[in-house]
Amino acid sequence: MLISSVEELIFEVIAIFILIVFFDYTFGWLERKAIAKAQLRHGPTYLGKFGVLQNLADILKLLTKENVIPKNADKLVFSTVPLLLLALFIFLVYLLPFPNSLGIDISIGLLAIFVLLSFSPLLIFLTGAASGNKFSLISAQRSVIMSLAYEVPLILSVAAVALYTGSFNIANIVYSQARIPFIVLMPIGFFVFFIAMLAELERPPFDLREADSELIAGWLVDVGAPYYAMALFVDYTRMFLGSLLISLLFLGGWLGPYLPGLIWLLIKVFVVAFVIVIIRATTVRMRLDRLMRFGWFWLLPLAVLNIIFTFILFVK
Amino acid sequence: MLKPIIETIKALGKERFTTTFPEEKERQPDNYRGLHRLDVETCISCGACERICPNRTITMVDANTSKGRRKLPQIDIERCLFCGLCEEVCPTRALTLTKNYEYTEFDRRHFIRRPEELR
Amino acid sequence: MLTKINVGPIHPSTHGVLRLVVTLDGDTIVDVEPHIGFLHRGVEKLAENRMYMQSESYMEKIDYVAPMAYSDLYVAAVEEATGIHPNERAKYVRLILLEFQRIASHLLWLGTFCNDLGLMFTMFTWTLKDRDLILNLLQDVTGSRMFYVNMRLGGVSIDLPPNFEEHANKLLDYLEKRFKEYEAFLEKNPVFIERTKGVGVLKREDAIALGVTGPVLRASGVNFDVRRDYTYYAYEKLHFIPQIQTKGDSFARYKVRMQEMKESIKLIRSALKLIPEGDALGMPIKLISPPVKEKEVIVRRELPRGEGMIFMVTDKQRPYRLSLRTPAFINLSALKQIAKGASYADLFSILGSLDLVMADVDK
Amino acid sequence: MKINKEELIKKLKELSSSGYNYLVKITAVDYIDHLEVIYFIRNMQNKKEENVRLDLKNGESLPTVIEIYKAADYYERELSEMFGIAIEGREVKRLLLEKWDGLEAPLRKSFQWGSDYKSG
Repeated sequence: MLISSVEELIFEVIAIFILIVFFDYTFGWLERKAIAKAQLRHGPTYLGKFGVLQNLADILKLLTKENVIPKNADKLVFSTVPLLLLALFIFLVYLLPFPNSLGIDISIGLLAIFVLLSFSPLLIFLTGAASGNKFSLISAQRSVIMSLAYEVPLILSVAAVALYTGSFNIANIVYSQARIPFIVLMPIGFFVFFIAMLAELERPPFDLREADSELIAGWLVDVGAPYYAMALFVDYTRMFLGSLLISLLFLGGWLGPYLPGLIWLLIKVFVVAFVIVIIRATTVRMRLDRLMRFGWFWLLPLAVLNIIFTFILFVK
Repeated sequence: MLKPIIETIKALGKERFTTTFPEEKERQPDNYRGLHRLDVETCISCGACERICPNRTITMVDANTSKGRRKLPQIDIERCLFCGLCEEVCPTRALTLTKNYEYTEFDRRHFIRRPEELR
Repeated sequence: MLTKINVGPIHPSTHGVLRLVVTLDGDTIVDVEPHIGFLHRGVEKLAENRMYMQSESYMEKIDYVAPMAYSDLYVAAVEEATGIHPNERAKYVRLILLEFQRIASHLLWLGTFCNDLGLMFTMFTWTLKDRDLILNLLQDVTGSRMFYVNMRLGGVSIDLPPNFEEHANKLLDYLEKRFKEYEAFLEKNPVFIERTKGVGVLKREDAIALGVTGPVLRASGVNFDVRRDYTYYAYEKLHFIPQIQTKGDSFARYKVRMQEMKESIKLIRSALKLIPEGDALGMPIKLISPPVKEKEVIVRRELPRGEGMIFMVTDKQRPYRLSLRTPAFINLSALKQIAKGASYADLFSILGSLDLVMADVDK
Repeated sequence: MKINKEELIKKLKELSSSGYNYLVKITAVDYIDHLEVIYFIRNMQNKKEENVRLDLKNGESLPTVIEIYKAADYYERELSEMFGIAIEGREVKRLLLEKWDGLEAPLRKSFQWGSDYKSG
């Protein structure tokens, strides 16, 4: 759905940005509430009904604080790269198609997204290394090493989807799931993609970069309060991107009976996000060398197997 | 991996154990050891509580009562361990520990409670 | 190239104020140097300047996770010195309360251990809830949630309330059910298994040479438990069995504590059946300490963290010298040996499995 | 058993080779005119315990037993810090209270503390 006029472009930009903010805010609140419920706690209760406004208060608090840049840090890199990271993830959401011909749907969307997505570990590496803190440095190193473990299986599992559809256009991929979603057709591929996506999203059990019990906050140890608020925004936007990708590529996107497309999409996105939150509340953190072993000895063979199956069963 | 996730989902339906503090309060037994209470009438000014206190929480100070001027215990709550030895050693049970445990103040000087304030 | 990292004194996984200077080669630990003493209060010196029964409250603060175990250790030393021994019922009452305290302490350990491994507080709040129920029970008996000060010479300050047995049995049933859930939650989780199995192995000979105690020692396959080998109270009558694991890794240390909690439940159950009727009240606090008969006293107790020992040289009203062997202190000294060669992430698995309470280390 | 300072290493070696392989604690008592150092050691096979005592004049140093018992490491550090006993044969880093140099060892009876608190 190519853009024909300036008004349409502005509408698109604003609409999708509203969508991002809507997801980020509701997800931020839901995650707090869901984890609190799983931990037999109350979670936020005071501000607004069921504490809905708590996150807003937190963001305002963080934004009004002074932005501290440590003495040892490389000031230029340290203060610009996190912004680039945010821009990257927001831009990536714009590359996805939405129902009602929202979104810039280019013909090589899938390719573009995964090429750009592989920049994020590098940006995290830069922030961590530039902050001049040893914990951040370890986190930065972990970030790069981790990306070696999950990046290849991630792309291979997506390759099977592209192979089946014969197109890199995500809208096409969604429409080819009209009868059966890909989760049923290639469960192995879904499994690999989901696990690799967890690592990409820095969610437990793969939150090695943030690793609060080991590295305190990993690459975010030294960032000031406004940047931390921004890092939260990055985290949630990344979450939105991840759950969107999972629902678009494997769960049939906005296709579904009775309800309008956008509602279906949001339902699927929130279900995926909820599952990820439950996993967060359940499991302990993996170790780096184990993740490496897991990535290369389990995920990679599974992804290759998935491609072979897809090729034999559906493409031929 | 599935079983732990089932346990987490089961926990979603369980009852919460935290309380929203100012509205709900924890249940306390009758022998709870909270802040001190002094019965000025029965206190015989023997000073046993001052001598038994391991942390010098209690000092005997002059105070005006209906029976005239005499020595009564003054308590520095900042130093108190709430061990209950003073209550146990008191021969007339004049000094007791109550169920009240909320004692925030804006000024730390207010933590020194005069005998008249110990109700 | 070697990197030095300063872990602590303010760090999420050091449980208080422990500072570790870690030397790393890549991701491998070359050396760990603990710096302690941030919480040193000089309890030994304080006790020298207070009457015998005044110090009990200070002793509890040595280990704020299992305070009653320490007040029992101290009061037992004074009892040994003065020759006022508890009667049969008091022994059972103390045993029941102490075993409840042990479960509470191990539960808190389980929660923090999972936090160290990177679980976002789920296990922590679950175990905290169960610990809360135990604390409520102990509060009903003693009148305080944390620092009980309920041990007196020859007994306890307040006897068990009339409905105690019913409450305790209900709580034990609940806990037994919960332990099954915990085991399903953790042992069925492949990530947990891989983070603990084979991590931080302490061999039997090393464990003895380094002098570690308690669950850490038993996880390395040494069959030693003060409750059996220097038996006290009614442990002999209740057929107490020490829990042994042979692997000596973090998982074995987890397993030993898990089994110990179950063993404690068994002990309390049978103690509640055998407890004699009568009066368990001890000597009330007086301004003058009872006369001391012994010149020197050595008392050992199995605390939740390991073997605690008091060596006391007595004087008339107050101890001349009180020497404490705190278990976490000596377990910490083994950290250097265990952590050498492990990866940085495993340092916290090891540190967590040692069950350190910094107040206990620093005295 | 009471022994001389010179016999300590020999005696402990003898005991440790005869099965007393577990060091429970090293502690000291300040008797003002002299110090008594006590080694609590245990046989892990039959759970028997032995304590080896020796008297130490004020200012006298103590030989290290770290070759015989690895566990002695922390206890010796504690002794040297809390009682001011110098340990021969090893460098003792300050362990508990790292900035107390120059002051009297805190567990000696001559240690003056801030207040004149006396109970009872």
